[in-house]
Amino acid sequence: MKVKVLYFAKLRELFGMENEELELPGERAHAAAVVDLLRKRGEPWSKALALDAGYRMAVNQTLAGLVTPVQDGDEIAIFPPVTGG
Amino acid sequence: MKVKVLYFAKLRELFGMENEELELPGERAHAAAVVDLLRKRGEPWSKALALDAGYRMAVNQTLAGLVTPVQDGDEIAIFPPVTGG
Amino acid sequence: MMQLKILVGESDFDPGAEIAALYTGRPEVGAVASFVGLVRDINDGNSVTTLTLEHYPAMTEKSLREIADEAMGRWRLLDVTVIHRVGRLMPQDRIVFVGVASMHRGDAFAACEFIMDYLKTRAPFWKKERTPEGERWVEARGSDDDAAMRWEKQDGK
Amino acid sequence: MMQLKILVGESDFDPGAEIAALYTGRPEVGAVASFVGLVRDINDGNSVTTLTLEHYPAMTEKSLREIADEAMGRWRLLDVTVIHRVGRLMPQDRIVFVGVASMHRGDAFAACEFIMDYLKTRAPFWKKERTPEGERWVEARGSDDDAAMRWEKQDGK
Repeated sequence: MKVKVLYFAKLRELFGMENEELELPGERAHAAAVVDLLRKRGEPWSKALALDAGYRMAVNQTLAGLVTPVQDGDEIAIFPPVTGG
Repeated sequence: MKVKVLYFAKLRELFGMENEELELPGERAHAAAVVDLLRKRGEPWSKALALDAGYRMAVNQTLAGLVTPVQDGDEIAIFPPVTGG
Repeated sequence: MMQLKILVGESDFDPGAEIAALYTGRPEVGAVASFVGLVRDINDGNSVTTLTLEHYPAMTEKSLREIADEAMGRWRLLDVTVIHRVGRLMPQDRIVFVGVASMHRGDAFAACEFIMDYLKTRAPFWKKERTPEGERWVEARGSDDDAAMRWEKQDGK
Repeated sequence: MMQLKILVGESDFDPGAEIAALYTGRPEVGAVASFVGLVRDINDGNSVTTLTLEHYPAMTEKSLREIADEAMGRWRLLDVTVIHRVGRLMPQDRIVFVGVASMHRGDAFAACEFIMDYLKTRAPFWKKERTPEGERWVEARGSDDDAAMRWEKQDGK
């Protein structure tokens, strides 16, 4: 399955990209699988996406957690805590 | 001692006056003494100023209770619960 | 510098202009919470054609000032405006404006609601409605007492 | 009829006009609570020269709509407007407007503050400040999480 991953704000700058396509094994997974794959790249991914790093996620434009299901074609966004308003 | 008593809203209409001067014995009293004097007039005063009638008072333009001290020259207002805003 | 503006009278007011006055030229203001109260055409099931607001002139501004001062003591505020109209009003007319400027929104929201809750239960205004069935004095609501009471409980904070 | 207006973009807005739109021609509206958020010239001790707001366009309006819908489910509201600017702003510029019209003030105040608290913790906006020392991303505040959390406790009411 393929998913699109988007990065915003500090993470967009840190990773040096706005978005990318990721290939994951199988037809269904949890959002955690996306994060695991990114962490395996090492720094800066491993640190910025560590369990205690405080990043946030959305799946298909809705706030999500590590156990949120993802499937082929989904849009996954990874970003720091929001600071609007 | 003399005090000025003001009435507002429903009580102004019920008593048929906006204000009056009252003569009280002594130099100092509690606001209760003013109410007692008015109640002795009978209806409609006795009913409108009964203990459970829910009227409000101010002494010299500050919300007051029955034990608030009053003295010569004070302005005492008696009115229904407020309904502004 | 803390500011305070209190107005009581028959004149209408412009909520947008009042809000702008709370922050224009003051770059330390990050938050403005405000409230506009309006005459409704229906109250307690009866249609309202006019609303007359009576007040106790010698006490009204004093009481609003005390309420605003109390708010300024409880929260970190930069500016407060309270405007209350009196006299004869029609449905859709503006009655009351409360605006509060602060650095952060929490203070602005709390103070704005506090001022309205206290104004509703402590400021000497009385409403008389004209309906097709005649005139009647508006009765005070227990819910307004409850709203004001919430702030008493927080005195110890 | 319940109404809802959500705007996200670079354009400025007029708080007075937005407030008027919430009650003009709607005689059932008795209360309008509103909030204006502004760029301050000092944040966490540093002077701010410009503020850039990034957002997640595909999600932003959707998220604001969900927050407003949630408010409309919790309180009796007649109209809600939420406006949030993005792009480059200067101190004193308006950032955000939330306005809520209701029959009574309690609903309007609660919903307005709820929407701001949820917007602050759930809507995908990020602020970057330019200061004399350089650029920095604004850090989220724990106090904003606490403010949003208050509303969770009330779910059972």
